[in-house]
Amino acid sequence: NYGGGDSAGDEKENGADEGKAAAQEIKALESALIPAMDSVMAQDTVSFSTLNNVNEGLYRLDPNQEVVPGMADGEPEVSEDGTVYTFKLRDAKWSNGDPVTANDFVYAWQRAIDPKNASPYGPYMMDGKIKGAAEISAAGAEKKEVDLNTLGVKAIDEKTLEVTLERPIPYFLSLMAFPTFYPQNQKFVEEQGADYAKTAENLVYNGPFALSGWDGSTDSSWTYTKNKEYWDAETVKLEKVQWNVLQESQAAANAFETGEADITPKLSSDIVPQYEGDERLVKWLEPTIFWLKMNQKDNEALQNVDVRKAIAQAINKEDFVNSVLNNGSIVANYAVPNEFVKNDETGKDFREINGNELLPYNLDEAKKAWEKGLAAIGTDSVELRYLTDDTETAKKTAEYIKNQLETNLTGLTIKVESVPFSVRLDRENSQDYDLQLAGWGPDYLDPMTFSDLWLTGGGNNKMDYSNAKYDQLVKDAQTTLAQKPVERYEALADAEKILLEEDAAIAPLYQRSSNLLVNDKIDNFTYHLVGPEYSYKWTSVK
Amino acid sequence: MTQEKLTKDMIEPAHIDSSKSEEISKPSLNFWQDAWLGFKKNKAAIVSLVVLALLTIMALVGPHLSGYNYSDQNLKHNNLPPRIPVLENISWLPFDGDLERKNGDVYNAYEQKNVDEYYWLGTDSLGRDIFTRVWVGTQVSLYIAVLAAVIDMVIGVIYGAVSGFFGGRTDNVMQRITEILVGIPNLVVVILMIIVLDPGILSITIALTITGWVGMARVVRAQVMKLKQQEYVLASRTLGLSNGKIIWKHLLPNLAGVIIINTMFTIPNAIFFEAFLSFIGLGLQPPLASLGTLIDDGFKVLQLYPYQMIIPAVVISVIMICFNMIADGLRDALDPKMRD
Amino acid sequence: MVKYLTQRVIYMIITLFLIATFTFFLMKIIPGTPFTNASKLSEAQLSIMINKYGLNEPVPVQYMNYIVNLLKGDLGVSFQFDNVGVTEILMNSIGPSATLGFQAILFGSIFGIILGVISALRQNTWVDYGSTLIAVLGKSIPSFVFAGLLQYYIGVKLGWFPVAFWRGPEYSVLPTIALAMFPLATTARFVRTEMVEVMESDYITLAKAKGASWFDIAFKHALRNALIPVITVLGPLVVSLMTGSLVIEKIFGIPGIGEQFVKSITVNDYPVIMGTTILFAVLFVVVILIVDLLYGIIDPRIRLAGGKK
Amino acid sequence: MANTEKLVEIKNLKQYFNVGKANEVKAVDNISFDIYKGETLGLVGESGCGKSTTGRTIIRLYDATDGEVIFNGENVHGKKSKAQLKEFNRKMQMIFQDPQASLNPRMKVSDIIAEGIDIHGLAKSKKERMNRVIELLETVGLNKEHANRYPHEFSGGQRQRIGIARALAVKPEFIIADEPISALDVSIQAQVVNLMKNLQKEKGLTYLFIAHDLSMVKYISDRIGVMYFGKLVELADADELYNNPIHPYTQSLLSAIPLPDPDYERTRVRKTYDPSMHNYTPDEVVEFREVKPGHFVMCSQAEFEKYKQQHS
Amino acid sequence: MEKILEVKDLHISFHTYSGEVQAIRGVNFDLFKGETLAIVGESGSGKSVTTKTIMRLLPESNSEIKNGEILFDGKDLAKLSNKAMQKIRGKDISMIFQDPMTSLNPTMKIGKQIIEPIVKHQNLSKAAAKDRAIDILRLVGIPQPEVRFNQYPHQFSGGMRQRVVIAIALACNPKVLIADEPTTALDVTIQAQILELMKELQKKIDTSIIFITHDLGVVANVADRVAVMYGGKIVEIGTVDEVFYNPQHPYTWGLISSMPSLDAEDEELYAIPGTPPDLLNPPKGDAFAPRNEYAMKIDLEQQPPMFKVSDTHYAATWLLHPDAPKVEPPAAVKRRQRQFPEKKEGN
Ligand SMILES: Nc1ncnc2c1ncn2[C@@H]1O[C@H](COP(=O)(O)OP(=O)(O)OP(=O)(O)O)[C@@H](O)[C@H]1O
Ligand SMILES: Nc1ncnc2c1ncn2[C@@H]1O[C@H](COP(=O)(O)OP(=O)(O)OP(=O)(O)O)[C@@H](O)[C@H]1O
Ligand SMILES: [Mg+2]
Ligand SMILES: [Mg+2]
Repeated sequence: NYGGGDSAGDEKENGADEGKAAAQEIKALESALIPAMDSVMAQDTVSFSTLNNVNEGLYRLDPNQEVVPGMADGEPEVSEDGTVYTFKLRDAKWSNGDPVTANDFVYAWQRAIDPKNASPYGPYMMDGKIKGAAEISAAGAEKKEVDLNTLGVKAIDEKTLEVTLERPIPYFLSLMAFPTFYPQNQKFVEEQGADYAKTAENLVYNGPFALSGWDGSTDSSWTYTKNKEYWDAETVKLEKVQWNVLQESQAAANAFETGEADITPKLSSDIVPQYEGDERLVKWLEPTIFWLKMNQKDNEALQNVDVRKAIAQAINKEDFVNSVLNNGSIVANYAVPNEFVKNDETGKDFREINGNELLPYNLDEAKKAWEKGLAAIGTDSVELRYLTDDTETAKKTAEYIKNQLETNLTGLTIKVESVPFSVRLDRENSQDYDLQLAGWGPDYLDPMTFSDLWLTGGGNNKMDYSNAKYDQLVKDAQTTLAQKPVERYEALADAEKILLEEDAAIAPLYQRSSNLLVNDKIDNFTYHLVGPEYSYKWTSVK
Repeated sequence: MTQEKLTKDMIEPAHIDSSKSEEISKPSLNFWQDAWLGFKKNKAAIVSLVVLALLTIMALVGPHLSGYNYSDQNLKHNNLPPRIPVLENISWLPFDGDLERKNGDVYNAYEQKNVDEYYWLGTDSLGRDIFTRVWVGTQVSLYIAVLAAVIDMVIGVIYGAVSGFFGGRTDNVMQRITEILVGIPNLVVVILMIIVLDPGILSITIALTITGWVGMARVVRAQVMKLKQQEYVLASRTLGLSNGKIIWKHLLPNLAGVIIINTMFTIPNAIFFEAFLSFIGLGLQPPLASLGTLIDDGFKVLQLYPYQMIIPAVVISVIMICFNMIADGLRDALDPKMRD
Repeated sequence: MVKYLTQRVIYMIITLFLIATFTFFLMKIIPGTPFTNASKLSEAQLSIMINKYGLNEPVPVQYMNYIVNLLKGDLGVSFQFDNVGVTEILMNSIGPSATLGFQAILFGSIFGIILGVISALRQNTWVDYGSTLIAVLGKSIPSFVFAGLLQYYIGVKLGWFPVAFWRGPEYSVLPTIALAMFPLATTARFVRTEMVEVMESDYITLAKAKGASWFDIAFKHALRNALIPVITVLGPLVVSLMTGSLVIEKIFGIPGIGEQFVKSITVNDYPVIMGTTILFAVLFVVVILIVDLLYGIIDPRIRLAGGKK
Repeated sequence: MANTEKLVEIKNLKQYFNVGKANEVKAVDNISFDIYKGETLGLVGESGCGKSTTGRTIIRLYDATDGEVIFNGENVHGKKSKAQLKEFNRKMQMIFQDPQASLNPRMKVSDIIAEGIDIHGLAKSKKERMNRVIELLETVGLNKEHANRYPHEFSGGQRQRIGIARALAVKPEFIIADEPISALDVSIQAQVVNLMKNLQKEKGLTYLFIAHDLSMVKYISDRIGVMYFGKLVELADADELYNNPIHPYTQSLLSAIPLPDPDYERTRVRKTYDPSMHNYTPDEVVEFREVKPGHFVMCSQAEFEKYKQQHS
Repeated sequence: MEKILEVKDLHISFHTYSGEVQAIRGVNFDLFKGETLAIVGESGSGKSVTTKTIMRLLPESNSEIKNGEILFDGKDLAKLSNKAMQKIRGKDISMIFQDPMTSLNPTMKIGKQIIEPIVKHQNLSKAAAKDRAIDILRLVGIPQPEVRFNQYPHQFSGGMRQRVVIAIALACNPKVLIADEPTTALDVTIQAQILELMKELQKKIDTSIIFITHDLGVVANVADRVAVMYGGKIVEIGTVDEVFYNPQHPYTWGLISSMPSLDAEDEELYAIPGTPPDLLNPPKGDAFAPRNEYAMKIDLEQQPPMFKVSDTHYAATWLLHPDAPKVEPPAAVKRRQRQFPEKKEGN
């Protein structure tokens, strides 16, 4: 009844025996269980990350965040209009010895879009992108019969895969690194039937590692063992990665201190200052931005652009990231993250177009705008509800922002409502909030994942923001400019300017930094900015 | 046996007033005077009462003493350890503003941040004065304690008393109801309340009201079932006293001891239940604090800034110890038999 | 006896049924969908998912379906975990929680009893005050504080026991101690109060008159008579400890049911909420029954036939 | 015993506990007797024979399983309005066995005594109430100093007097005294018995005096009933019962009383009673029969004949 | 006759919140082998405290033996260590308590409770102890002792329970048996059985018994000698005949007069007026003086010594002083005294 006892015990002995030879074994911690190992059903970071290490799609991200071939053999052939991709597959095998074929992709993708399976990510990733996907979903919603073969994916032969897109998608290859698009071994899946992906034994792997010792979604420990069948097995150094779940950051740090873990999960910001200046603290900037959404629905004050500007400019973000968060997060005066995407053509970061000062902290401006705004709506006091999560950081942020806004903008009262995540989502959907602290992380490597949030009536708008100019610019980027990278970026940058400088639709606060502890004996620890979080393919023990 | 002589006056009959011998030589006092006299004999209880009174006074005036407001943030001064004038020079006292790093280095946080002000009990991560916040928190926690006690005493006692007194089917139904109340997960109920109610004292009150009293009801019920067979209860019945009055006049006073002691078990639960409610957003509005939430927050940075948890923990412990001592004293004092 | 038990079981079933019913409907009122990335999903996809989990039916119909399945012993399939039956989740996660809770209760009550007995025998001495202090602190300081301190000082600084995980008995030492503080404090307080009273009763004097040693008197004669109130309070406590303590499980990385349950509520994983609630409720009514049966074993005067009155 | 007016008639009274269950107890099993105005009827019998239950059923603390109790011509257990019930509660009172247990330890003596006064609104003002309390205290031989104290501050005898004062407070006609002296020290028993006797003389009270100590009962009672296992087995004038006990159980009871006389004790022979000695056949009717005028015995027809012969 | 126990000038106090309660204020008596000494007296007069002191069962926390010796077997029990006392309790001296309902541990089987002292003091094996326990149960008249052995106290009637308590007390054939109101809670028929049983057993093992009661009827039945206690002192001691037929102390007079006699006279019972002395502030003179209608001035001033009435009969009242005036005892006493000379001759 004590999980994972044997494997851990074994490992200790091995480690002791081999001693100097630098056993290629590490112990790592996760912050949560693995809910799903069926790539079609996965929807959370732990599952995605695990899938990424034990399986492989057409492409994968490398330590430099570049898209490199995985199952695909080099670059695909792309049709003139950019909507048909033809991939050649390399000779690769599943861990049971079966070859990886084009059909494995077709099978997996069809499963992902099949309404019967109700994959949580399939339609999200495919609708509007892969040809036929949206139609299948729509039919499924109405409980009509669907023909999965209408999905734009075909196996031309054993090793050739043809994908037809709805429209040209500049970032399409990076999508192919996403686990929803991984292949599945049809024969194996069908053999397993309902048991598929239930435990490590009910899975086959085509990635750098194979999963072992995982008894299912309630198991809190598991192991990656090197996959001998992996096409690039030479590159893979690690023999074993032993995983355990430990959610509390302080506990994880404690386990790290005693050597029970070589890698911790991302640490909460309270813990980070303990390791200030410690080499073992690995820090990077995530492409995740936190902002205040200002709901204009039925709210006279927030409909006023000056009021919104006042709010956006009245918060001292510098102090906030340095003193409150104190974990390497940076001030965000923008709506598309820094160090996120580069223009393929120019090699320049998207942020270089607009810079970092779109809607900065400016107390004078804020006060002026506030006066103006209040005058316009003819009142001298405003009360706003501030909706936020019930996490530690969210609450501390709320306290800070409430204090800033109330001190800096006379007559403003903020009522903080911190609620559980699902309640917040619900209230967002029903637009039952005034201000809301929300964050957004990308699913693929393109500014569009941030820009299309604010389209009129967009699924994620949920604050009644609407600007025709903005909509037009984003639409252009999606369609006419799809194959003109430079102009496309410029259009999106212009849209961002409208969003922030002109309309102050949202008040960006900070771009989050990730921090975790990595034992200094570990080389090439690899994290990613989108999709799965970590890759151990290149990691090794010094 | 040597016998001395008895003189004449020695053998005169003594005058005895037989009515006098019926008297008891104690002065006559009313119930409360009696109770107070009994209570006063209990030194621990008196000391606790004084301490608790001081804490209550501090809870009221404390927030105005340091010159800082409980919600004022000063990020430049955040996470400062305690520093108190004069005491800072006594090296073994932890009031010199020194902090220890993980690697064992000791540094003075005030010097490092160039702060001249004194924060007697330090500051938190938003640079708020902990001295002020602790007393504000004490206010809230004392309120919670009193509230929990009242709920326990009102609902729990009445429910338990009625269930135990009437027995039979009434009891059966009432016991099932409490079982169901306990069986429905608290969290589900509380989350539902978040939707209906605004967070704050009222929500806390209601949340506590829903299940806070079940333990007390059980204890009281058991006790009432024992007491209701007592002859003094029967005696009142033969006089025609109504059931309600029997419970009120006869049973409740005799339950005082159990009630008081059991309340002491409820109070800490309530104080941390409030912290839990605050955590999921049904409790206090953020800049407000309670000792429970202060401990919760302090716990997060225990290794870095231990004082942020230790200070409220000490206050809450002192309060609880005082409550328990007073409760023990009160129980004895309210029991006429224990007074002499 | 048989009649009594039958009657009790019938009541238990009614109670369980009502708990399940209330919880079901209350749970349905909680806002939000069980789909964690709902904000990213299109209408079409949402309705596909809603159909799959049968959430499109009116709530009373869902309820009927649930109850029918429940009677068949089917607790449904989790929403947050792919393709995992609720029964499986419960079976896997109750183990560590129950082991831990059991150890904590055992440890807590044994030490609580010892502490309580000693302070009752040494009434109003420093031993007594000391144990009262421990008891009050044990109740006033939340278990996560003990957990954090134990993990840091015993686990990290002294290295006596592993700081976290669940791999063998030595891993359960620290969480057990942290969790045991509460039952320890409770037991100590109750045992003391009762023992003081019991020690004044005639049969203790008689035992003394027989020449029994203080140890025999305390543990053979007095203790059993002092246990009734203790088990009354420990009963429900057993359930809450066995069914997991969220924070302790979190801090020590124990794959227990407490964390599972809280998570399932926050993400609206209806089948898991219901399954766990029913499991807790069953444990609860069973423990109450066991406590009642224990009364009869501890004190033979309390006989079952009249048990209800 | 001058008066022959019946105050209480008990007819075929039955009080069973746990009816229909395995542990059914026939605590009182079909007993009938009358109590006359102004008399003291003693009720004796071994512990657990149902004396208290009889008393408590008469005063409606229990609902009778069967039979009736008629008080002043009205059925006690019949349906009653609130006012009627109150009136009944006023007229019939009870003194309890254990003076410690029958006084609420948290109430002052004045409040204990005044409880009945309050319930029945017998005092119009605070002052009148207090005067009544003092008067009652004096009636039972205590003084007003005692009003402000708690029960535990009294000796056993004094406590029992408080119990009596409480019963007297509502000016009852009939008092059931359930072993009022058993818990008391001998020297105090005398105080209480004297007090009860005096009160009876002064106020014309009627008593049902329950005890298991025959010597005190004989001293205070006009007539005595003997109970055995829920049944009344003999009822007669006190002297008559003492001098001519007929039922073998009564004889055994009497023979067991130790007297404060060493000589007598050295020679006393105890008789034992074994219920099987009657050898009743199943078809024999065992009922209460008047063997001598006013002397009733539970017996069969055959025994009746025999007793009649022996005792006339 | 052989003295088995000598109590000399015993003073015992309790320390309470209100002050020092001088519960025993100079008690002297001897106990002879094979005799039954009855102690009578009012509630609170110190009967139980005296005997509990012999067993050293007073609460250690607040009681104090201020003075005195309790000689048993050449040892002074008042000064023995607790460990040493444990060896004597239950073996040489054992005790029966008043209330059979509460004296037995309700959660322990009868058998175990009887075996306990046997195993402890006689070093018998469990099996042998069990045989012995069943023998004793049979001896005290419990039917089917083998079955009863495994039952709990609540399955026994009051009378049977008291027999069990007696069985426990007799388990190790004690030299001294102290019975503190062993029959007060029982009704007369059962009381009679118990008394007979005790007398029978005493004959068999020649135990000395101290029998506490306030029922003079019981005293008359069981006692060889009687000690009358009042206010923490023995005020009269003598053979049963001397105390019953020729009482000397006014308190004894009061006791005797307050008993109703069965040959009914419809006069008011005699009741001793007043309340017992406050032992917190014991009176300077005779503790009984305030309630004594025969009290003289000296009674209020000075405590009377023990006056000798006969070799076996002593009483502590100034009335026995040669200088004291002769007083008329109450009628009931006079009646008894009338019988006394004959008795003397009879003996
Ligand atoms: N509430 C009750 N439930 C069940 N049985 C009861 C109840 N009250 C009394 N009895 C039983 O009824 C019988 C008669 O009891 P009762 O108290 O009337 O006896 P008693 O003659 O007054 O005895 P005592 O002299 O000991 O007071 C006893 O066997 C008793 O156990
Ligand atoms: N533990 C104690 N603490 C304080 N006072 C005590 C204690 N035990 C006995 N006393 C006091 O000592 C005195 C003698 O008590 P004791 O029990 O010997 O009386 P008793 O003669 O046995 O009376 P009863 O006939 O009621 O048993 C009483 O005044 C009593 O209050
Ligand atoms: Mg009775
Ligand atoms: Mg005594």
